[in-house]
Amino acid sequence: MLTVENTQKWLNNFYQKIEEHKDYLSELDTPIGDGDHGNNMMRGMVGVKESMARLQNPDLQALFKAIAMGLISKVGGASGPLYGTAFLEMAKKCTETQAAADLILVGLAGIKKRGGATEGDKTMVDVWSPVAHSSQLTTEVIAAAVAATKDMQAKKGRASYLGERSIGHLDPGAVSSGYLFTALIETEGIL
Amino acid sequence: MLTVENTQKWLNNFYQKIEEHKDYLSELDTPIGDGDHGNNMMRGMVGVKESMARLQNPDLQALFKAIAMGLISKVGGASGPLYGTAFLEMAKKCTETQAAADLILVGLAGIKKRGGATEGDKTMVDVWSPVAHSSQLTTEVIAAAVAATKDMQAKKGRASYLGERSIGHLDPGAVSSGYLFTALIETEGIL
Amino acid sequence: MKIVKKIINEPQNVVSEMVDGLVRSYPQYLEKIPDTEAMIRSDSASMKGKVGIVSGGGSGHEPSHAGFIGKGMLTAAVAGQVFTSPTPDQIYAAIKAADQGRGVFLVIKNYSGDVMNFDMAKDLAELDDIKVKSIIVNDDIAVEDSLYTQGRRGVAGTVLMHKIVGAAADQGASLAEIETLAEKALPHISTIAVALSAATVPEVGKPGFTLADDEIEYGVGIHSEPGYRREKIKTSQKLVTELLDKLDQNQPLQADHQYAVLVNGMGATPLMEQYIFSHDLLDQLAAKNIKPVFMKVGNYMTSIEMAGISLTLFDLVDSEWLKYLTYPVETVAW
Amino acid sequence: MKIVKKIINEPQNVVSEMVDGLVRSYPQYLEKIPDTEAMIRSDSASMKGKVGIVSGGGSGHEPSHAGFIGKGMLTAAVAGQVFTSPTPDQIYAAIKAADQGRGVFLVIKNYSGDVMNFDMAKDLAELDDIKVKSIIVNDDIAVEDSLYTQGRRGVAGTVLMHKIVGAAADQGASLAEIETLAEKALPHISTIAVALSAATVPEVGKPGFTLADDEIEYGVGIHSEPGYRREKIKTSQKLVTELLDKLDQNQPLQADHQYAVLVNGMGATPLMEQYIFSHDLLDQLAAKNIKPVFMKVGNYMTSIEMAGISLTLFDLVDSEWLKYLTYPVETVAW
Ligand SMILES: Nc1ncnc2c1ncn2[C@@H]1O[C@H](COP(=O)(O)OP(=O)(O)O)[C@@H](O)[C@H]1O
Ligand SMILES: Nc1ncnc2c1ncn2[C@@H]1O[C@H](COP(=O)(O)OP(=O)(O)O)[C@@H](O)[C@H]1O
Ligand SMILES: [Mg+2]
Ligand SMILES: [Mg+2]
Ligand SMILES: [Mg+2]
Ligand SMILES: [Mg+2]
Repeated sequence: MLTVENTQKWLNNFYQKIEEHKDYLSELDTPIGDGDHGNNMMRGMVGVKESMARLQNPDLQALFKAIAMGLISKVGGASGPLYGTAFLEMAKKCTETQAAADLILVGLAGIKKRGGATEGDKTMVDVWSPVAHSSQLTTEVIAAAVAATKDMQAKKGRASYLGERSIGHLDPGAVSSGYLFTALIETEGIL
Repeated sequence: MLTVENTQKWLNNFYQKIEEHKDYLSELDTPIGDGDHGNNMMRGMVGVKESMARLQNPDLQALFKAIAMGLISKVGGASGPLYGTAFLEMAKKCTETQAAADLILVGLAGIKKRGGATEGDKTMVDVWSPVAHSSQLTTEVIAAAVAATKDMQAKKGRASYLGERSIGHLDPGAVSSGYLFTALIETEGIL
Repeated sequence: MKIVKKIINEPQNVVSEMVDGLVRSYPQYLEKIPDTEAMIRSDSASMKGKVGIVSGGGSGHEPSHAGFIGKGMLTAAVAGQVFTSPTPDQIYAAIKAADQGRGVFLVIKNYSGDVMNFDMAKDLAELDDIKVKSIIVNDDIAVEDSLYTQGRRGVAGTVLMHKIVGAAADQGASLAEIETLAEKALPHISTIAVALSAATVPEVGKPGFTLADDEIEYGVGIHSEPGYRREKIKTSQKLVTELLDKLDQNQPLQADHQYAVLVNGMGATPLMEQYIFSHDLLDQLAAKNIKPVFMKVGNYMTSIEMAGISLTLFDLVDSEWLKYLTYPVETVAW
Repeated sequence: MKIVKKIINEPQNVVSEMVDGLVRSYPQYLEKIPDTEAMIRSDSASMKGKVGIVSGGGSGHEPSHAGFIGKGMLTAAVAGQVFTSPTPDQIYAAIKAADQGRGVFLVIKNYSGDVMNFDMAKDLAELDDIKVKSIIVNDDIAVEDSLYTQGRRGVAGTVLMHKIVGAAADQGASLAEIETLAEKALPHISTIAVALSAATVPEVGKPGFTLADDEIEYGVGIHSEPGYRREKIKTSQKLVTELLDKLDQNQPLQADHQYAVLVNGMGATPLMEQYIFSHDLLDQLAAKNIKPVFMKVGNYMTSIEMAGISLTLFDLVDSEWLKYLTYPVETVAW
């Protein structure tokens, strides 16, 4: 069950993972993208932190909205509107249900609508979708989903320009999404 | 005594020396100039060759004029108008005297007038002048004149921008002038 | 991290300092929209009653896009981080400032980031009852077009799109007319590029790819996206042949058509090389009985300090388009 | 020889192919003078009754000088080999073509080659009874000026000289008036540069000098002439401070004076860096209470693909000069 407190912890944990793996994410984005995914996510998470810090006694909806706006107004890259839309959808839904599984599901729907990608297109959807549909979220589920993007051919995003040459590389947005859900698992009391 | 025939031989010999030392001359021009003296002289000597080839039974004046125009219209760098003016002055004088010493002297005067340099300014003048004033032209005279430019500080031409840092380098125009006079010595019947 | 050999201060400040330097150097053309990295024409009086034209995208493509702000071309432009789309709030601010009641037309380059961020901005503007239409420019023929992918990238041809819609807007065209013009022209604008070296994003500090001392790459994008083939460096003549062939395969060149040509330097390629390339291009077009009716050579859509050239052909099937191309403008960079 | 990574054909043909590419790309502005590498305005009718302005010099400085041919600026320009003065016969052809009976004014950069070749051309023209006057631009303050040396070099400030004499000529000024204007303005134009990398002359095939990966050089010329100091790369702010100090030492900056500013990219420096430099420059000038009344930022007097920037200050002690600077022109590159 998501609360204001554990959601903040989750995002702070995600922030740390992004900070730690910033260069790795940009490196992943180099052969099949434009080499900035780590920088984009770092800028976005700094935005999220600032945006969360400005809140005074927020409810869960206000918190999700702040997270979304932090990402949307700081990233710019494809990942910004996508992560941002996911959290916006969670903001809309969280007055109705605070179950992580439900919120991830609406987040996934938002990403798919915003970006037009579907499963197998070698995008972050390929992590969000297995995670949203897993009966129990484990690090193995995440790791398998992330790893599976390696053999896919990209159909959306910059990597799609490469056609078959996109095969053989992990999708950077899938890897960062993996960190998001690992951070979720690591946050006590959410799942 | 200069004749049409030995002047042609002299210039052909000079052409070969320029061709052979083109890269060296440009290298000399690199630390204290703009690295093109070899290329400039090569372009000029190709011009001289073409211009001489167009002549039909020329007299000595026509030949000197053709040499001058070949240099003037092809080089562009400082060396073009300077060598060109020297040969133009020889063209003017050669109806009066065909003695090498006399002609070199009017050539020198032309260079000094065109470029405003005087002895000790670290230019081609520092080879033309000792050569023009030597009682007997030998390879030693030439070599000593060329070598003496090394310790001079440039007062004219691009090298002058360097001030004291121009000291310690041979002057490229002095070196190419050295080839001109070495070619002269090597041409039978002139001196 | 290796020192980046660039004339900059803190890498994270390049965009804000650049925008500031640009607007303060050219106050007669543009000014900053407060609290954004968006810029708008400073001659606001002459914008009255006209459709606003807004473009933008990642920074690093200077003089695009802000260099084309001014009478007859863009009303406003938004500068994202280097090689990164601007964010919806900034684009929205530009749309709002550009709207004069007749609506705003967006010129967007086809990258998923740009498309999504401009889309979100459009949603925001429509909530304010601002009419917004847009064109997604996708002129880069190096990338296979397909319904199942992101499709082609938007590159240098975008500048020609700016020019024609800007001219139409200045002449009083309606939003619908501008949309029709853009949609009609779009399929006739095709671009292909070759790179000799890659760009270094200041915050990244190393080049997007590396080419050997004698290697070039055909079909690269404007963000160091890889191209379709690597080869040993060729003569300008052979580069022109390769790029023209590629354009011809995409859309057969027609001897009886009128073409506009944009030869675009990618940032570090001297004009000397661009003019030599143009010489060879005009020779080879002449051999196909094609004489361009309009031509521009220079740095218009760059990729920071990438060395390379792109070639854009714009098949002027509608004779009005040439008038839009030659319509006078007042900008920093056209 | 190592392969030169440039978009060229045979190195010895770069100038003729470049000139050809330029004139064929922009026939509305310029055309070639037959059998030369000199170019002249193609709108010859509008030149009638005006003093001709002729400039030129070595190639490799594009868009200088031919990019400034056109109404309101140069009448003709002569392109020498790369970094090498044009020859007298070519300059003479340009003078002859530019003369409309009121004489011709030559703008020459202070290099011994240029000075001597233009001088010889002047002699030839005077034999034809063409009145010729000239100015020798020597704006580069990096070089000590002295009666006993060649004196200062002519660099980017030359473009501002082109602009003002071109505007005066277009407004009907006489040869004597133009000469007076040029002579009055000359001492107020000062330039200083910094290089991050050197240029490679195509026929030479290797750079004129080499700087380490983290080294810069102050005071370089536009032909890879060495400068006055090498240092580790600095922030843009510190570069601006160094260059402004140098200009200030040369001619103390006056808070109550009006200045025109030219920030000039040397060829491979992206506009991004030039705008950032301009941002820092305007900050530091503002701190001295100086607000430029005219500013240009871009590649105007380049050194092939050298990376670097030059800064020119033009102290507008005569208020007419600002009018000349803003006078409208029709050229490829202003
Ligand atoms: N249309 C899309 N739908 C879903 N995810 C996408 C889409 N386009 C891109 N992505 C994701 O975004 C990631 C790239 O993000 P980032 O590098 O930050 O943006 P950009 O591609 O604009 O540089 C990709 O790895 C992919 O996971
Ligand atoms: N004013 C001058 N008087 C005499 N000789 C000069 C003068 N200026 C330059 N030179 C000579 O010209 C040489 C350089 O020639 P070159 O490299 O071909 O021309 P540029 O300096 O124009 O590149 C110098 O080494 C010097 O000997
Ligand atoms: Mg990316
Ligand atoms: Mg030289
Ligand atoms: Mg990106
Ligand atoms: Mg030279």
